[in-house]
Amino acid sequence: MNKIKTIDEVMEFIKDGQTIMFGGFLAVGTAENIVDAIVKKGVKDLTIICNDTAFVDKGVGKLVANKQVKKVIVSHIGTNPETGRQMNAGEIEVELVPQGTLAERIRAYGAGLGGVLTPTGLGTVVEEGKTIIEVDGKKYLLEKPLKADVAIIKGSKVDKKGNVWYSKTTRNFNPIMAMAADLVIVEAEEIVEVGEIEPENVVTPHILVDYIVKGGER
Amino acid sequence: MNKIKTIDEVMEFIKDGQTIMFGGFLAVGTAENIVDAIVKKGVKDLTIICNDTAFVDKGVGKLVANKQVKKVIVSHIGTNPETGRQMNAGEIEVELVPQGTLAERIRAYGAGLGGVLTPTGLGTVVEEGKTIIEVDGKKYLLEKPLKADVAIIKGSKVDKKGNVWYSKTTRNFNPIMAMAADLVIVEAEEIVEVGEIEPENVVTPHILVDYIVKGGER
Amino acid sequence: MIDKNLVREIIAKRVAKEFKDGDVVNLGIGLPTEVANYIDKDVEVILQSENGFIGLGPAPEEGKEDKDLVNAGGKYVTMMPGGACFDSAMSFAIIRGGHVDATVLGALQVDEEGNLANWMIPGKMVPGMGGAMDLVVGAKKVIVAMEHTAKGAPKILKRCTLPLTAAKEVNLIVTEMGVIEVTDKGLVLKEIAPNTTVEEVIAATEANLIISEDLKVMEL
Amino acid sequence: MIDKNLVREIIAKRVAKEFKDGDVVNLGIGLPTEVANYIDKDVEVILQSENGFIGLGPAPEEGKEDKDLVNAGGKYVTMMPGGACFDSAMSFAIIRGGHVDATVLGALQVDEEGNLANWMIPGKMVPGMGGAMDLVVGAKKVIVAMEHTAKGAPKILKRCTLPLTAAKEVNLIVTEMGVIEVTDKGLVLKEIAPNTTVEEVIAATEANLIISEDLKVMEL
Repeated sequence: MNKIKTIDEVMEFIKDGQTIMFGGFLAVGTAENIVDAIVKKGVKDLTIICNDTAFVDKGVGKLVANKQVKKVIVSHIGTNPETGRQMNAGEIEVELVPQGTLAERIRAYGAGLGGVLTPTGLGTVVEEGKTIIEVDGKKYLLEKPLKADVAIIKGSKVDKKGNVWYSKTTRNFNPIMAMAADLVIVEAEEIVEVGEIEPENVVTPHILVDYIVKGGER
Repeated sequence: MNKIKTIDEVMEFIKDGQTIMFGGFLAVGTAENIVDAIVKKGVKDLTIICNDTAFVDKGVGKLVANKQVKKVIVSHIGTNPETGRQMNAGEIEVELVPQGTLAERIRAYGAGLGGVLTPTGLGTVVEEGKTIIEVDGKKYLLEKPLKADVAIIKGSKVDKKGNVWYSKTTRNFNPIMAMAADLVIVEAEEIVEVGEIEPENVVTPHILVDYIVKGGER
Repeated sequence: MIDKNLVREIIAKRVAKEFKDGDVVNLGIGLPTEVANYIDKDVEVILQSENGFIGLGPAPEEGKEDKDLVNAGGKYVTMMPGGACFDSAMSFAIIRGGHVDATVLGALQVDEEGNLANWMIPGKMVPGMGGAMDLVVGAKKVIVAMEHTAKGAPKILKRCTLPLTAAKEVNLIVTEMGVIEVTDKGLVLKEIAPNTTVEEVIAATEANLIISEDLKVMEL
Repeated sequence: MIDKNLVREIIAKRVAKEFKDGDVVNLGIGLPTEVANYIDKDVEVILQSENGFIGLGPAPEEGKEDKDLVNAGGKYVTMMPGGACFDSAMSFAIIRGGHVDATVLGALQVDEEGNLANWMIPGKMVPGMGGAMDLVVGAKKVIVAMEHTAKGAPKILKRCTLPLTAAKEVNLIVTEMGVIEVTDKGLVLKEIAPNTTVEEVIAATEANLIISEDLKVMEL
């Protein structure tokens, strides 16, 4: 099974109206080359799940700026004024989720769990419309799993089978997103031979990855 | 802060009646030298949380055989006939938990979550006495977090700050248990200098480890 | 009566044909483990071991055992190139999250609803469920691989009488007598072993069997 | 009126004294980040960065930036020896699970119950809560580090009027005027800045202040 594709080849899987997860924290650890290809392809009405909407000219912020996004599910939009502008103009829907809750909701789907019971957000607007569950006298919010049609991951080293290793703070949401989507595409900064990443040091096992694209450094 | 202690020094933290988590899967990844020291110390009425009760002469099975255990919370006791004998004789309490649920319950405590919603065990004896929660039309068991007074971890390489790296299948429950106890003691097969484990390859970050004991290979 | 070893070989061989290239499979202890010996060489199946890795390989040569590398039965094994290790939470996230294509397990009893009992006999054998409950709930396809009867008594029942491992999760039952699919309408006999008659299968089965209109002979 | 930079320095210096050797601390963006500059050299504090590592070090020299190593504000940073990286789920497991000894954050408003508002002003500023809600709920000790007033208006209120970040989680408020502890009985003024009077602090605070019988002068 050869998982290595060109960016053009994987673009066939990206379609109007999809929900797409993107790894990255303020664009660090985001697959920039794939983002650029999606901008070029011009698909519309995307729902984007990411930590944040990054910057107007960086990371998933480019998709927002190019008006390809109908909804974002993120913990922060403050660094991309275009998200705020579109939100105030009623052009984009913004679901703000506490960062730790966002991570657990994604993990919950990937792990086959029915949801997460978290104390985060209790007594705040985050609890609006949600079920509160009491466990041994303590209250928790029930937060539901999050899934996507496609997860777009950025790996620092990816072996030819699809095992992924992430450099420093590029890891962030990438590993959990690789478990929570129907299709997982990884952009590899470097593609290495099988065996170059020690089994113990693999962070995302290859069985979670469908396609590998060579990205290169940016 | 020097975390390195002798086995005798850490024995002062092990007391009658404690709940202790032990990493290990059929004793692979169990801190055998610390188990031996606990057998020697002879503390009683322990509650042991582990994947299984291993063997009569290996892993936490030695504590069962030595009658130091009043309760085990495990997924399997089949390899240690002494656990079954004591259970049938009413000498030990056995709480059987599906392995994935056991892992998530431990993780939930360590992650500050109120519990886990899992489909595992629905329609079986496992659901007895538990709350069933429906999320978007699907049913899940609410399984509660598990914590311990002490977690006893086995690391293959541990640096002098307490960062831990696990060889192959020795990892199992060790990393999640390191997050779910008031006190965490790691038995190091090898103690290495700070920096020898790459930051990306650390599995258990040093902030979770209280004490390091040199174990040696067995 | 055919030889026990041959029975096991028939079952393992037939189960091995269920997999396609790239499938991630978890094989239970015992007979299911033997399935690995019969997988077609052109088909790369990645074996998941719930104690914490993918890329489970065959037993090592004597003297080459690695004390840190065992399967979920505690036996020394090897790791295939490209294998990857993880902790128990991740291992069962992979299992429960539907990232395992198939699990193969033995059974004490299976029934018409696809209920499975394979983890305890009250008052007699209480080893614990280990990872079985999660595997049966989480794997995309649950294949029961077992002898059709136990000491002559049927194991494929109308309703399981032993405590369940999971409710309504079994998809396929492979025995030395045939291949039975669990459907909404009940159990469908899809394949039958060579030199076996439908009547013999029915006689050895307590559950109602729907005989497939397209009944085939088991390919081995 | 004292200089803005001096105000920030006073606050950061005082907060830095809260930590003991081995503490794991998460510092918010802005003023809280400056606390790191004043931690006693004999005290090793391990900084957690919620984007995924422990061992946050100072900014790199110009030209030595590593594109893969940033803090939660997206700024280039360094990693101390013995640092460790993890994913966002683990990062917030560490935070929510109580493995962080203290978090230091700025505030728009704090109140008598220890409620904190620091993430939005409806109709004006909606950047998102980022990791703040988890940090405030999860850290063992929540320290608000902020200027005592905003353009002369009190920020320490009877009740927060802005949307909360978390309810009843704040433990300590450090401003340029003093140190206030949140207790079951209300806000207790424990320390007061040199050259400041209790009356001045009360005048700049909307909330009721209980004056500690053991009121001390802020050590800087």
